[in-house]
Amino acid sequence: MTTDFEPQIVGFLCRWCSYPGADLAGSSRIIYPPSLRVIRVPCSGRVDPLFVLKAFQEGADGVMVLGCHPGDCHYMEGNYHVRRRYSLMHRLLDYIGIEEGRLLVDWVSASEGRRFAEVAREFTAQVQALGPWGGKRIDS
Amino acid sequence: MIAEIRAKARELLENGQVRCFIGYEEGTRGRVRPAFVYEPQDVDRLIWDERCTHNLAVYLHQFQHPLKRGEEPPRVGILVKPCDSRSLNVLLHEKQIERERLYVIGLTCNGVRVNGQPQERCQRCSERVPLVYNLVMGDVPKTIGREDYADVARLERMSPAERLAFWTQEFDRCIRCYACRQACPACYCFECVAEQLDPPWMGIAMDLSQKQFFHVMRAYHLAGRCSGCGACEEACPMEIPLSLLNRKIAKEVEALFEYRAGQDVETPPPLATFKKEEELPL
Amino acid sequence: MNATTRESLLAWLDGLSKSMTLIAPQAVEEQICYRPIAESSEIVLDFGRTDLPAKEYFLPSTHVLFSIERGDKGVSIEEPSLERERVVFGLRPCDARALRVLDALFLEEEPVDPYYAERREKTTLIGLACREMSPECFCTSLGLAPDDASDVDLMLTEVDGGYAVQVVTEKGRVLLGDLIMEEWEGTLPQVTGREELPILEAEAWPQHFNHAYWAHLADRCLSCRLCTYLCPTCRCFDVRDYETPNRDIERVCAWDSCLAEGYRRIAGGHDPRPTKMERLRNRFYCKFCYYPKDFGPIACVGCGRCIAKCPVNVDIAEVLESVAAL
Amino acid sequence: MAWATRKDWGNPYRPYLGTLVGVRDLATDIKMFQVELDDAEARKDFAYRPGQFAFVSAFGVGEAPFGLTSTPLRGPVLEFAVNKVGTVTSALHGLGEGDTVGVRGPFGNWFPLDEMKGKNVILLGGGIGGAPLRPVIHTILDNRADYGKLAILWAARSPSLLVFTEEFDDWRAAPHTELHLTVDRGDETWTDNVGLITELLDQVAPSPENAVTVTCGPPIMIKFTLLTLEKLGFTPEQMIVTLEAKMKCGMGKCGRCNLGEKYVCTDGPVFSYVEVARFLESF
Repeated sequence: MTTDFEPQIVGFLCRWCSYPGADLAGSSRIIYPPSLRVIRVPCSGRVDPLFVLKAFQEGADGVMVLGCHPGDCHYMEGNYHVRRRYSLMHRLLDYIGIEEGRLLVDWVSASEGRRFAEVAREFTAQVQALGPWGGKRIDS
Repeated sequence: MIAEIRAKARELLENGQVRCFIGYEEGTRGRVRPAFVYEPQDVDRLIWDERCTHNLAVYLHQFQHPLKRGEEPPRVGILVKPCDSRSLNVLLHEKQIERERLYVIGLTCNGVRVNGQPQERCQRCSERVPLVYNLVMGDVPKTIGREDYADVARLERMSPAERLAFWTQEFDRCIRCYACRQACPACYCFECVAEQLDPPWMGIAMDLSQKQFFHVMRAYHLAGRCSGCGACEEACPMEIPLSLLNRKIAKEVEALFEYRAGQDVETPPPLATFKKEEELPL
Repeated sequence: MNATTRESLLAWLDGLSKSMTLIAPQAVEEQICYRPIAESSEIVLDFGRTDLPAKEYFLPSTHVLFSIERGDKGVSIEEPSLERERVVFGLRPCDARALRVLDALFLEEEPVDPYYAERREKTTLIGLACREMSPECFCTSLGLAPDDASDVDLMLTEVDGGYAVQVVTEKGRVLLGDLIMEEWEGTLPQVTGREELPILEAEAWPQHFNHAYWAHLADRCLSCRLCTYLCPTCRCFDVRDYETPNRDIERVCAWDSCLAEGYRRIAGGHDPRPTKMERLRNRFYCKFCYYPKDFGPIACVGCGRCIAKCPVNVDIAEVLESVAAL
Repeated sequence: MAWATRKDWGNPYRPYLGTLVGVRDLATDIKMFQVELDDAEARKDFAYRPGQFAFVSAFGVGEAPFGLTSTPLRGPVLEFAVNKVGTVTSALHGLGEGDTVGVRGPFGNWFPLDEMKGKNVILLGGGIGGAPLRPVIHTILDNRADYGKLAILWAARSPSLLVFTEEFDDWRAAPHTELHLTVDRGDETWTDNVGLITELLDQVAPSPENAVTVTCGPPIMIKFTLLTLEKLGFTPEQMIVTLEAKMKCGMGKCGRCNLGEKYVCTDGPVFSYVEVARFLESF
């Protein structure tokens, strides 16, 4: 695949765990690809699957929804709902042609700076392999 | 069967148990259409045969408000086939309608026909007796269908690029007339995402990405709520295979959460609840 | 009169599509719609009536009124324009008359709509007479005929061995160019009409405005937009701005429907037509009472598309008969 | 067409570009926008009369119709009173002086100021409904001798929603001019009338003798005001109203603002009660 393709990835990061995790990765100078556009949300449970669909429609090549590990949610059950919503949304998106590899839902705690960079790097490579999606492409 | 339906409807209207009886009547050009009978002497307009495909539960929303100001919301009689009864269960489960204001006549069903063609969804249908009713009519059909989601599987076997091409071509034909949404009993939002200005989810343009967003959004919003009644597909003027979308959701909801829409009014809906220890493929 | 064969007709159309955008009926899944054509083999010649009217090419479902560039020297407005001339082939007389109905509002009423005017002016219409009336058609009740050639530039009528060609306007004659034709003496086939529907004239409609019939009719209406989007003479539109990916702004004009819930709701919530009965009634009054009073022609051409596709059988022919009998 | 004050339309969907030369608060959630059209030619073309309206564009969101609250003879600056209720109005409220807006028009017919000459004029403004009446007041004050007594009845839901409060003193000071204020709900500083405009109308009880009334406000207010005027002996010819409706073009094309076969944008927005009574639909 063209390696010079710089994927645009939208990341919904929950402010209690994955956002501080990303901060930690930054402050401890861990390198991870710049393809991520971060949107801070109060909880991964706040991420309406329509946000993901809208992100793809507006031209994202990949979307990440990162929350606290199940059981650690600051609001107790946000990520439990995320599991249900996105296990379903994943299959629906794949069914209409947005490949499964373009959506990642994962858990990163505030102390896992290294793991965040790892997740970001892996997912960027995965999206890079899939090539550009660019929602508007569906129009051309 | 039609004689008993008419007799019961006349009785309900005469003793004032219902203000209006919703059924089917002969339309023009050999077509059948929903009928609204307010007077006992008009019950003879009611008919019942294989052409009665419409899901009448969609009309219950308009009877939630009093017909005249100051009156009680009207009590209504309604005919339901098994798939319509599932829609009714969804509406009852979501507290949209009070059960005691409905007199439900359930009709066993051997499958309906559109323009004389038997419907695939009926050949696959395993519930031939309605799930909710005050009174049930008709003998239980022997032939029971089996749900195998073959049509959905055919699409799943395609590659993502092929599926994208398939849906792009289908959504391209959509003219955003919203007949699918308006015919669907589960779509009763006061202001649909498609028309919301704040946040502006969608624009007014008739371009492909807007139409794709609308149909995928609507399919997702039917998770655990679509009773598979086929009203959307039969209303679509552009003959877009919408049930392929909704049945994929129904199949996944059943596989992931063992939940089928409209079975009862107690089991918590799949996306409104969770099990802490459940493992779900993300 | 002259006639041409099917082969030379298609060859001629291929020639046209080199310099103009050729729009003709094409099979799309199981439906027939007017679509831009790459080569004439894609054109469908034997069909009853297209599923969608040709309205899309004169009042597009979406078009940009202008775009606003916010440069450093402030704001500038750019208006788009049609690059290529176009030819619409296979237009049925009812769709052609529908354009004449829309002309009464968009061209003959001040101010002229420049977008519609440009599309009308840069398009040549080639009609194709109907062989017989589809079940839902009632164009003869509107003073139209299945072989009426008055609203097109060129009229083709299927005859044995090919198509009779009638030149109707100068614009059509110019387009003929090198179409191979030869003399043809035969008489055009007669299309059997249908007994006419009783249509009240505009002044007689107001008296039935508050009749209970409308509430009875609207009970089953789903309040969707299907009949207005399929209708060749419905012309309501919505206008809004949207930002393009490169941060310019486009003022987009798109179809709208008077049946849509909230069509008349103003910010703050007041809605003069809150119920679907009022909205459905307005559709029939607009066509048979308001439009004729305000702009002249009846805004219906009897194409029957709304009859064929309404999910709950709100049948305009039945409505006309019922209203006439009120 | 009644509104043919402008001859050459060119592209009637294309707004003139204008710059906001003044933005100030009139009342809670209501701002006064003063727009000067950039192009001199446009300023000349934009000859309007009191009662007409124009579409103001908040580029990026859309455009919406607003009654012109400025008076043509008092200068080239166009003034609009904008109540923040929807997407376009909220976008406008986000703009400041120096920003660019679009103005399209003028549309609609206008107040029959010539026929009103020599008569007593009664103006009934409900909330922001006072905006289209302001140019009538200014025209009368500028040509005071041409008109009889002027009674201004100004109402609002609460004192903070009364518009043009800073001009009340000029209006009171003008010869043969009375200003009556009322609010649905007063507050601790409010000393004037409390109650609906219809109650104020009964109290003021202007004489229908050689008089004409102009009413503008929320639809419910117009309906009841007209009933009260009828009770006070005013004939339909003496009752002028200016209506609002959802509009998308302003020139009868988009099919959006019809009341029966009348279009609010081209046959109105100014109607006499004679016409309103014959509308098939209520506004």
